[in-house]
Formats: sequence, C-alpha cells, structure tokens
Amino acid sequence: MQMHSLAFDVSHTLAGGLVLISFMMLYQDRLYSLLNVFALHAVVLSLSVAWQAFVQDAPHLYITAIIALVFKAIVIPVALHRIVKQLGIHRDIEAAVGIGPTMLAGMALVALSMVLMLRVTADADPLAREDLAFALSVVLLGLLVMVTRRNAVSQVVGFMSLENGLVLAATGAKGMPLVVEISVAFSILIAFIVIGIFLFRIRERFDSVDVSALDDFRGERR
Amino acid sequence: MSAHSFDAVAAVLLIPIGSAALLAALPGYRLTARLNVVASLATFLAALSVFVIDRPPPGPYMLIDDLNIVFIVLNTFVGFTTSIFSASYIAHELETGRLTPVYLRFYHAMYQTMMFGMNLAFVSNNIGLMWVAVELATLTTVLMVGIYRTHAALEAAWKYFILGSVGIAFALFGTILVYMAARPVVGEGQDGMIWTLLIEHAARFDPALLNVAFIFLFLGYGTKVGLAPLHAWLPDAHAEGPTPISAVLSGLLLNVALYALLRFKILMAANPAAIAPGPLMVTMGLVSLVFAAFMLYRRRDIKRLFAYSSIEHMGIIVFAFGMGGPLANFAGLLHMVMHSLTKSAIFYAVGHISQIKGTQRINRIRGLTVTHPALGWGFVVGVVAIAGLPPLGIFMSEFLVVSSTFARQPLLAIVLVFGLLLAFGALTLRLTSVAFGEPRGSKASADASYVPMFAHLALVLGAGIYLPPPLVTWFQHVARLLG
Amino acid sequence: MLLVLLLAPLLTGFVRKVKARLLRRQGASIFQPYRDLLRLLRKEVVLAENASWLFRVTPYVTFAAIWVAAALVPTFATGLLFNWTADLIAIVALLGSARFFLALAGMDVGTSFGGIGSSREVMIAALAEPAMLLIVFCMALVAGSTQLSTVANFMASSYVGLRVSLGMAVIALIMVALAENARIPVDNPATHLELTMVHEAMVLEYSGRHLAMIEFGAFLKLLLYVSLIACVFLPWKIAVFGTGALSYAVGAAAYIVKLAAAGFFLALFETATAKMRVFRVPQFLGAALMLGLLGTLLLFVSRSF
Amino acid sequence: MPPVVLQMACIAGLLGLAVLAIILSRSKAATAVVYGATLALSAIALTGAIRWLLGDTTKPGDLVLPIGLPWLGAHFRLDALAGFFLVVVNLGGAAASLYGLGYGRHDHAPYRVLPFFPAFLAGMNLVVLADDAFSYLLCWEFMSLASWALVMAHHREAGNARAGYVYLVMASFGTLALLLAFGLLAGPAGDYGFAAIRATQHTPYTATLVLILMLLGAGSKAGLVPLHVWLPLAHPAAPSHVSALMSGVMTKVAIYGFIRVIFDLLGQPGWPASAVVLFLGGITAAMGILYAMMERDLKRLLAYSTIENVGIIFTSLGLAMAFQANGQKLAAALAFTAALFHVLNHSFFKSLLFFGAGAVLTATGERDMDRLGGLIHRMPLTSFVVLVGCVAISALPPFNGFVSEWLIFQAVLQSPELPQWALKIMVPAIGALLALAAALAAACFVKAYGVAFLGRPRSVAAETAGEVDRFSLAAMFILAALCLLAGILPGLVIDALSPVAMQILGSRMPIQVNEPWLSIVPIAESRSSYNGLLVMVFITISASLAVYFIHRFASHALRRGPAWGCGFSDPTPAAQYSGGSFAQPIRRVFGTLAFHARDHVEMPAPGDIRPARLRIELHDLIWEGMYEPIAAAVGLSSEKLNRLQFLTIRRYLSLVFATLVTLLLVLAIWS
Repeated sequence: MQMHSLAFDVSHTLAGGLVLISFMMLYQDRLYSLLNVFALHAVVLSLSVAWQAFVQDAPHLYITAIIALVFKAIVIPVALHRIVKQLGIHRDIEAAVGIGPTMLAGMALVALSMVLMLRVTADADPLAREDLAFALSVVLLGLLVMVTRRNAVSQVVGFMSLENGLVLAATGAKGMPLVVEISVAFSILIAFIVIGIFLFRIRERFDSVDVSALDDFRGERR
Repeated sequence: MSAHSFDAVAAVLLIPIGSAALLAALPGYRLTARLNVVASLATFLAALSVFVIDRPPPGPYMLIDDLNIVFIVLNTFVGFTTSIFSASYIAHELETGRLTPVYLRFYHAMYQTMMFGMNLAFVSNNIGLMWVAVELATLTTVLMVGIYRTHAALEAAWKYFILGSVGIAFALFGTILVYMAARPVVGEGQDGMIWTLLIEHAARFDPALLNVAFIFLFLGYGTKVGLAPLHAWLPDAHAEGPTPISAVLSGLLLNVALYALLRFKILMAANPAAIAPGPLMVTMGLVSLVFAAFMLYRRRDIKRLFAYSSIEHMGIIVFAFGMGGPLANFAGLLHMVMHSLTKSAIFYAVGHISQIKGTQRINRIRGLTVTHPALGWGFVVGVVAIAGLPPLGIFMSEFLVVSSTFARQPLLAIVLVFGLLLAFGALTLRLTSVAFGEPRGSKASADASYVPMFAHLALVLGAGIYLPPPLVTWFQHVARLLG
Repeated sequence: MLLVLLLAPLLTGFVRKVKARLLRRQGASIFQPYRDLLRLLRKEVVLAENASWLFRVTPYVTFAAIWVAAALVPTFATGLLFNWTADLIAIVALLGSARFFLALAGMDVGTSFGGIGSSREVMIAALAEPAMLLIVFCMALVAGSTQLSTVANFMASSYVGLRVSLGMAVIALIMVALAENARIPVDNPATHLELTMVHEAMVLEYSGRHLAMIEFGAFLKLLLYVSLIACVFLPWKIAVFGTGALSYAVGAAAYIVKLAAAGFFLALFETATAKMRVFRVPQFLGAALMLGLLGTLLLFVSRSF
Repeated sequence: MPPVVLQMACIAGLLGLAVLAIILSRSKAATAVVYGATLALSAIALTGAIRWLLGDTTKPGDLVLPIGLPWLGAHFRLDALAGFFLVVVNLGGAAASLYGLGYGRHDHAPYRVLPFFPAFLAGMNLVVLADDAFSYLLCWEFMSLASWALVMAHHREAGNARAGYVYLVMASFGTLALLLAFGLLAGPAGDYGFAAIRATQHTPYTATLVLILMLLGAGSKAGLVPLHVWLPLAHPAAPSHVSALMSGVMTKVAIYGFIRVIFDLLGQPGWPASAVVLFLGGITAAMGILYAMMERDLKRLLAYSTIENVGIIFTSLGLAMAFQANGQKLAAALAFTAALFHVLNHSFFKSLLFFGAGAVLTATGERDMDRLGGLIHRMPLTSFVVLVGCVAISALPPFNGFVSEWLIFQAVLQSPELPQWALKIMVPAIGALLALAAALAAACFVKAYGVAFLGRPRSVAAETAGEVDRFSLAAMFILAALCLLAGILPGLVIDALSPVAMQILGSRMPIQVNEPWLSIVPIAESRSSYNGLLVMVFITISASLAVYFIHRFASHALRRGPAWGCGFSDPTPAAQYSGGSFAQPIRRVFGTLAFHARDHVEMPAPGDIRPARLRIELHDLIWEGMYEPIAAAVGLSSEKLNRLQFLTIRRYLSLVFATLVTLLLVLAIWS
C-alpha cells in the first residue's frame, strides 16, 4: 500500500498546511496581507481537493477544486481589495482580542478537535478521519477569526475560511454525492451576491462597512 | 394511485416555484397580490390532497410520512392565510410609499420562493436536499427582511445574514459528518444521505462521529429555531421586516428548522451508543424560555415583543420534545401547531395596528379596544391565547407539558413554570397597556381584512376545547414516531 | 326575668351607696336609681334634628337584648325553663349586639362625642371578647359544657376543688366585667368630663325615656355579670333544678348575699383605684387575655397529670 | 331530565347568552335581556341544585362530553358537595342578575360587561361540576379570565388597569400551582380523571406537596394572607354586582377546589397539615379584618372583610382536618358543617353588602366613606337592608353570621379531645384570634355603617342622594330575608348540609329538626345548644313589652332640637368623626405592629392661618415586604439581561462560538 500511504501523507500535509495557514490568518494585522493569506488558503484548499479527486479518482471533485481556486483564490481577494480601496477602509485590522491569546485559543481549539475526532473508530478510513480532524479545526479557526476581528472584511474572510474547512471535510468524505459540492458552490455564490448587495446598499448609506458602525442602532435604542 | 399522490407532492413544490417565476415577471401589484393568494391556496389544496390519496413510497428524494404531513399542511395553510393578509397589508404600504412596485414584484416572487423552499425542506427525504431547502428559505427571508432598506432594516438583515450563514455552515458540517458516519454502514454515494435508509441502519453508526454531528446540526438548525443564545437575529428580523414576513418567520420558518432538528433527533435516538439528545434540548429549551421571558419586560417595540415570545415558545416546544414520551411529544406537536396559528394571528393584528397608529412603539399605542373594537379584541384574544390561558389551544399543550414533566422531573417543571409565569406577567402587562386605558394615537379606521386573524383564532379556540379524534390519533402516532 | 328587672337598679344603687359611704359621704338612698328611672320616664325627649329612626329604636333593642341575656343567666336556681335557648357564647353575643346598636346610635347624630364614645367602646369590646372566649373555653374545659345551668350544677357539685386555672379565669372574668360595664378603672360612669368618658359619651345625645331605657340596660348588664360570676365561680347554695322550695329559698338568700358582697367589693375597688388612660386599657385587657390563656394551658397540664 | 344534565343545560344556556350578548351588546334592550335571561337560568339551576341536595345524593350523576382532553373527554359530576356549591353559586348569580337589571342601566359601557357576566357565571358553575383535572383547570382559568374581563370593564378609571394586571398574574400563578398539584396527583401516566386520582393511594410526600400547592393555588384565589393582595384591588374595580359575585361566590369556588382536592381526592393529609391550615386561617382572619378597619373605601373595606371570612372558613376546615385525622368523626362533621354554613352565610351577606355599596355608588357616585354620611335619611330602604347585612356579618344574634361562628366555636371547644399537644395548645389561641376577628368585624361595620349612612352628609353628593331602583332593592331585600331565615332556622340548613358531610367525611351532625323548638344541638344539649328562633322571639317580645310599657306610662313629649354635644355643637359636618378617626383607637392598639402606622400632626406655627393637619401613614407590610422585592428582582434581572439586546454582531458570534465550544468540550469530557 505504498500508494495509499503516499496519498495519505500528501493529503495529510495539505490539510495540515491548511490549518497552518488558518493560524497565519489569526495573526495578520494588515487587511491586504490578510486577503493574501486567504488567497493562499484557498489555493492550498484547491490543491488538496484536487489531490482528493486524484486519489478517489472522482472527477467531479476537480470542479470543486477549480471553483475553489477561481472564486476564492482569485476573484474574491481581488474584489475585496477593490472594496477596501473604494470604501477607503483604513488598512489595519483592529483586533478585539490580542494576538497572543488568540493564538493560544487557536491551539486549544485544534487540540479539542483532535480529541473529538480521534475518538472516531478507525473503520472510517484514517484518511477521512485525519481530514475531518483538520477540517474541524479549520472551521473552528475560521470562526475564531470572525470573532476576534472587528471589521467586516476580515469577518467575511473568516467566514470563507470556515467554508473552506467545510469543503475540505466534504471532499474528504469519500463518494459524497454531488449535491453537496453544488450546494457549497451555491451557498458561496448566494453568500457573495447577498454580501455584494449589502456592501452596495451599505455603501449607499454609510462610508464604511465596519460592522460596528452598523451596530450603533442595535435593535432598540436604549 | 401513487402516481396521483406523487403529483400532489410535486404540486406542493411546483406551484410555488412556478408562480414565483410568474410573479417575478408580472407587473402591477393588484394582480400579483391576487395571484399570490391564488397560488398559495392552490398549494394548500395540493397539500390537503395528500390526505385523500394514498402516500407514495419514500423515494430517493421525496418522502411523505405522518411527521411531515403535519408540517406541510400547517405550512401551506399559514402561507395561504398570510398571503391574504399580506395583500391588504402591502396595499397600504404602497399607499404610504414605503414600498415601490418594483420591490413589490420582488417581494411576491420571494414569497413564493420561500414557500417552495420550506415545502421542499419538508418533503425531502435526503438530508443534503433538506439542508439546501432550509438555506434557500433562509436566504429568501433575509432578502425580504431587508426590503425596506431603512438603516434598521438593513442592519437587521445583515445580522440575520451573518448569523444565519454561520448556522448554515454548522448545519452543513453536521450533515457531512452524518454522511461520514453513515458511509461505512449504508455505503457510498446517494444512499448515505437518504433519511429512511439512515434511520434503518442508525444503530450501527459510529457514535462518536454522530455525537459531533448532532452538536453541529443542533447549533446549526437551532440558530434558525432561535434558541438562546443563538437567537440574536430573530427579534430584529421580526421587527424590521414587513409584518407578513414576521408572521411567516414566526409561524413557519422556525418550524422548518425545528422539523430538521426533530429528524436528526430521531436519528440520534435510533443509535443507543450515541449521547441522548434529550438533555441537550431540555437545557437549551429552558434557557431560551427563561431568557426570553426576562427579555419581554424591557421591550418597547411591539413586534420585537412578540418575536421574543416566539423564542419563549420555541423554548417550550424544544423542551417538550427533549422530555420525550408520548404525552410530552404530543404536547410539543400541539404546542407547535397552536403557536404557529396564534403567533401569525397576532402578527396580523400587530401589522394592522402599527399601520393605523403609524408606529411600533408600545407606549404610543393605548386603548385599542375603545378605538378599534374588532382589532383590539382580536389582539386581546390572541395575546390571551399566546399567554396560555384557556379555553384556547396553547393551554392544553402547556397543561400536558407541565403536568407530565412535574410527575417525572419536579425541578425542571418548577423552572418551566417559573419561566411561564414570568412571560405571562410581561405579556399581560403589555396587553393591558395596549388594549385598555385612554386611547392614544390615531383613531383612523382600518381598511383591513380580519378574516385570516379571526380564522386562526377560531381554530385555536376550537382546538382548545375539542380536538377531532382522527387528528388526535394521528398526533399520537407521530408522538410515538418521535419516541 | 322580672326578678332581674327588679334587682338590677337596686344593685347599682347599693354600689353607689357604698361608694359614697367609703368617701365619708351621706350618699343617696339605695333606691335612688328607681327614682332616677321614673324621673327620666316622665321627662320629655329632646331629639337632635338629624337623628334617624335608628336612634329612636336603639334604646329598646339594646334594652331587650340585655334583658334577654340577663334572663338567661341562672340567678339562684339552675335549670331555668329556657336556658337551652342560648349558652354562654350566645349570651356574650347578645350583649355584643346591644353594644353594636349603641355604638351606631352614638354615630347617628354626628357629633364628635358620639364618635369618641363609639370608637373607644368598640376598641374595648374588641379586646374584651377574646378574653371572654378564653374564659368560656377554660370553664367549658372544666365543666365540659358552655350551658350555664350545667356549668353551675357541675361547679356546685363538691368535687371540683380549688384550681389555679379557675382562679385565673375568675380574675380575668372580673376584669372583663369591669371593662364591659364601663366601671373604673376602664371607664367612669359618673364622669361627664369629655375626654375621659367612653360609655357616657356614646349615649350623650339621649334623654328622657330613651335614656331611661339605656340606663336600665346598664343596670341589667351589671347584674348580669355579677350573677354570672356568682353562678359560675361561687355556686354555693345554688338551688339545683327540681329540688324543693326550701332550697330555692336558701338559694335566693344566698344569691342576695352574693350580690351584696359583689357590690361591696366593686365599690371598694372603684374607690381604691383611679381611672386609667384610655390607651392603657389594652394592657389591662391584654392581661385578662393572658390570664385566660394561661388558665386554659394550666388546665391542660393539670388534666394531663 | 337528570339533574346533572339540567345543570349543564343551564350552563350551555349561559354560554350561548354570552355569545348573544356580544351580538346585541350595542342595542338598548341588551341589558334587560341578558340579565333577565341570566336570572331565569340561574333560578332554574338553583332550584335544580336544591332539589338535588334535598333528594337522594348517594348516587352522583355523571356526564362525559367528547371535548377537552381527547383521550379522556370532559367529565362532569354532580354529587352532594358539588350540589351545595351549585346552590351557593346560582343563588349569588340569581341575586346579582336581579340586581343587575337595575344597576346595569347606569353602566356607561354595557358591552364590556354583558358578554362576560353570563360567561363568568357559567365558568363558576363548570368548575364546581368538573370531574377531571383538565376540565377543572380549564373552567377554573376560564372563570378567572371572564372575571378579569369584568374587572377591566371600567378600564379607564385610574388604578383599574393595575388591579386587573395584578389579578391576572396572581390568578395564573394560582392556576400553575394547581396545575402542578394535579400533575402530581395524576402521576407520570397522566390519568387526569378524578375517579382515577381518588382511587390511587398517595404517598405522604405527595400529600404534603399537594397540600402546599393547593394552599398556593386555591388560597391565592380565595385570598389567604399573604396571597390576598389582588383581592382588594380587583373586587372593587369591577361593577358592584360583579364584585358581589367575586367576593361572595368566586372565593367560595376556590374553597370548593380546596375541599375537593384535599378532602375528597387526596384523602387524609394528617394532622400537621391541619395545623398549617389552622394557622393560615387564623392569621388571614385577623389580618383581613384589620386591613378592613383601616380602609376608607367602602368596597375595598368589603373586600378585606371577605378575606377575613375566608380565613374563618379555612380555620374551620383546618379543625375538620384535625378531627378527621384523629378519627373524631362527630367533631369533624361539626367543624366541616360549620365551614359550609359560613360559606353559605358569607355569600348571603357579602353579596348584600356589595349590592348596598353599589346602591350608594349609583346614588352618590362615591366610594369614599369620608365623603358620605347621613344616607339613612335619603335612602331609608337601602340603609335598612345594609344594616341587616352589617349585623349579620358582625356575627350578632339572631342573624345567620352568628350561628356559623357559634358552631365554629363549638368545634373549637371540642379541641381538648385532640391527642396532639401542638393542636391542644394551638386551637384555643386560634379560637381567641377568631373571637378577636369577630369583635373587630363588629367594630369595622359599626364604622362602615356609622360613617357612610349615619351622621350628617359630608358632601353634596351625599346630600342629594336618592333611593335606588326597585330591582336592586328587591335583590337586597331577598338576601336580607335569607340572612334572617338562616339565622333563626339554622337546624334546617344544617340538615340540608349533612349529605355533604356524609359524602366527604363519612359522618354527619345529629339530625336537628327533631330538636324541640327547632333549636340546634351540635353534640349534646347538656354541652351546648342555641335556638335562634326563641332568641328572636324573646327579643321581640321583650322589646315590644318595653315599648308598650314606655308608651303606656311614660310621657310622649318629644322635642326636636339642635344636637347637644356637651354644648359644643360642631360648626361643620367635616368635624364629625370620620372613618379614619373612628379607627384611631384600634390603629393605636394594633396598627403600629401590623402596619407600622404613624400619625403625623402638622401644627402650623403660631400666627399662621393654615389649618393643622393630621396625616396618617400606613404600610402594607406584606406588599412592601414580599411583592415589591419580587417585582424589583425581576426588573433588575431583566435590566441586566437586556444588555444582550444591544451587542455587536461580533459579540453575538462570540456567543454562538462559545456555545459551540462548550458543547464540544462537554462532549469531549462526558463521552
């Protein structure tokens, strides 16, 4: 099973890389660099998806890989760059929680996801299992990004890295029906249409998309 | 005959989506509004037809069983009545110019799309498909919440969208995990997502995986059910959107998410090694109930008030299902149906009220029973019903929940009763101030159709006194199904 | 019944006489009360403008109620024909209704004095009644009845013996009696100094025959209480129902003696003590209440051994 | 037609009437039609109930309707207990309807009263008949709801909204308590039928819990201290004939609930329970009447005195429980009968008094005693019947109030037979408390009557008052007559009550009709006996004798002159004794303890022409010590939680995130 172990190693590396990049996202304090890191994230994702497609020789996964590459690695970062420029958001991200604690929390989360996933009995093949573990940690890290960053763009980025985690999991699941990939793409599309609409509308009314500027109303006035 | 019945299912799906396309194309709000009503009625009839003709065998995508018939019929019915209400409501919105015909077209199209999404979620036998449907419904409602494009509306929609999509992500992750758990047993591909197959083999799934999956699903769909502390989107979405949408959100969308939750609860229950979903649901239910009850006291916006009361009732329902057992499950189902009917009725009333008074601020509305007797007393009856007073339906379900719980888990019942009393106090406090006292605000007569409101209230009243035996046996069967 | 009618003023007269004598005064004859009544009867009635029918009815009602009550208390012989009509509680209640109407009458004319009188009267009554009930309870516990004849019979029968609790009860009863009859130290029947009077203030507006009725009622009440104490706590020589005429005679004689003694002691007490402030009355009656309760409890103890 | 069916038919009629009333509520004739119909219906129901009670009640009539809980159906059962309370309910209902025929005409918004009045009556009837937990609670809460609507009838007047709110919350609190009690009784299987509950043997734990819950549930409806706070707010707020129903009848329905569950369903809770009930009853009686004494609003005063009477009834029930627990059947029957008798009596005179208050309200538009006075001249008939009511409620012979209290005292006198020392010592003290309550009640009604009806008018309204319409008078006179009858012929009533005692306790008081001269003998004649009739006769005889002699021999001369008043005739009616000043001695005695009462005299400085003022400061310690803190706590916590409404999206996300992580951690640790 040379082949298999190789497959295992490669996918393992890629997934691990994904987690690593998520960590990198955690300590970005410049908006542009965050976007770049995210682009990298997407690239690695698409690589791993492609690798999965090759291993499971499931051609439809290549589509997913391409979608990931095109949309997440190229289109969106560029778009967000634009937005940042147009709206003249000042470039650095104010973090709600300091970098250090964030990193520690990230570690803890990864550990947690490992603990949870390695419980899974091995009859689900190790490949899937490892993948799941990484996917879970990527999801959690993405969420962490959303939680610890103050402005909307970085939150959107966090959300998308979260979805990358999902894609990783989905592709890791052998023979998962097409439904899911479509739905993933579909949800991403919708997400971006809607976000686009919102940025546009919000643009109409405020000059920043900083969510906390949105939040000054917060339901009822005190 | 299965051909016919499949037609019924198809009709439930095709009518809305078709009419959605049509509505998107057609100009002129009178026509579209009428068409909207007609389409909803047609859907409702199609749903009813499921009773008379025998059911199709569960296919790879579609499934009709006792459980989801309850939901489908309820859904289509409330959808229908709401469309009637929305016709008169939207007309007024046009006059006041809060909506332009363009947005209106969009509105009606979205309305039908949403109905489609919800029905799809109900009939789908495939957890992936169900997920897609739920998300479709959610996203459409997001757009409709933002339709007024006011500062507040956009913000509410944005909040709804962000929190909603996190929920989406969780639910999807959970779904994937379920598939992973199912794959070694059921086999790869399509089958790994067909609910009927899953439930058959659930006993042999990997419990650890299933546990994680359930937590994600619970949080994912729980976000849409509006369980505290995942509820944050709910009050604002209810308050800032058009009132018909608030009615649909409270009356239907929450049920959709709840339905998904129940499906997976059954799945979990089928696996002895996995954690019992009960305690989780009970805890979250109680938390939501008590939390919402406290929140009710400080509300100044009438729609937000009832949004929180929706959270409270969802808490009760989830609690009931969490307790399990024939009585509690029966109560939960009954409570869900009653809540949908009552709450939408209340929102109809509130819609007209806020249109007449031109505000949603509670302290600007006084003495409704003096100025608008029909509307005022309808509102009173609605609130009395939602507060759980007899002889209205919710009393029966609350009676069953509390009494059956107290015999089994006295402490839980105490907490439950405490929450109920709190919420009751808050609601009646507002009720007395809104419905009675010296009238305040405009006394303009309402050109509104009270038919939907009073229809719902009549149903609730009837159910509180007399439940037809077939309905009962059916509910009891479903209750057993829920374990 | 007639007997009590005849005796009542005599007792009062006697008390007054003794008091006078104790104060080294000549004092009016002991038949003075009869004369007073007759005089009042002959006088015309002066009625305030806005006195209502209630005001005019009250004297008769009060008088009747007290009379009936008095008639139900065995004087020198037990087993009166009708004393199963009402037991001690009922008698107390009858007095209560008398007081109720008097108090109303006090309010009727709408002068502030009437108000003072009524309000103080009801306050005293409110405190006196619980004490009374406890005394009744104590007695009933000993005699196993609230039926006066039965009680008297039981007490007359030798084997009662002397009991602490009974002692307490009798003291309490005397205190209550003082309060109820508006005697010193609770109230002073002789005074007309506004701030101190209770009963007199209440009947201030009455005159002529009405006043006569009320006065007469007061006499009766005094007699009632005295004979109550007599028959319950010192039932010596009281004639048991159905025994011969001789025992009746003896009983009658004994009764007269008892009355005289009681009257004497009352007078003595009244001259010896001073009237207390109205708001010390609660303590006074509270003491009575405590005594009653204590008596009852002690009774439990003594019974249990 | 079997009795139970007859009753249900009447109830159905009432409900139908309610719907009809909604339809024609705006029309002129509505008032006459509705009250006429309710009068007829409750009269029919009343006769039916009486015939049932006097007939053979050993075979209760059952009726099951296919409504309510689907798998159970709605059970209705007419037994002796239900029969008796039906009498109470429908008697009150009939009287109130008759009164309403006249009183309702003055109502400015009849459409807020008419639909709910029959519904309220129907609700009370249904509660009494219901025979399974669900229908019982349903009807119970329906009753509360209808009465709430009636309380809100005059929703524009200040304070009524608050009254209605407090009432509704307390009512639902009570209902939830009952709900828990029934949940406990029904058990996990959930067999809610009373028959099933009766059949099962309950553990002491269950019994204790149920007793507590019943005291909370039924007690809050009946007005046990400290759950009474809603009562003096809500009862006066309603239209007077409704107040009469709420005070005179609805509290009795609550007592019915207590009897039904504790005595009938639960069986015997044991003597400590009885001690609790006794204690609560005594406290309630004393506190209630003290509150009443301090009150200057006529209807509120009546409401408080209702609390007192409820206390008396509960005390007597507690005695019955104590005796029953020790197997002293006869004494138990005595106490129980006394309780029922008092229930009946109180429904008589309390309705009567509320009618009177309503009459005063219609005549003068005033409820504040200190603005009334001298009405006895302007409304002689009303003031006569009200006087009867006052005498009756003050427990004075020869009226009915005295008889029931006399019976209770007789029961108290039985207490030495009790084996438990706690009870031995407690009962006399409670008895003294009752005596105190009785005396204070007399004082209180001297005050009420004296200030409102006697003296000189204190306001123009009181001066220009006129007699009320004949319907109201008829209703009041009927009740007054009933008070007298029940007072002088108690034996008949006691015998009529015996089947109830038989059913509940399995024992009864000795038959009274055979006693000579219709006197009543609870235990034995040697112990105690009372004859209302003879007392009545004697009093009349001696009074008439006195009158005869006086008018035979004394002078008839009579002169009207100014009031003497020790030569100081008051300048103005305002100088009369007012309610507050009348209560002053008692306030001085009890007030400082019970209300932290303070009198502040504001003396103007010499040369200052301001009048000196006396300000009386009273504290409702229960309200301030118990309810306000609760309200404050709720307010505070909701304020704290309310911050969650104003978070940023990011914080909300962190909430979600936190929840997720916690759950995952739980999972990681737990499984």
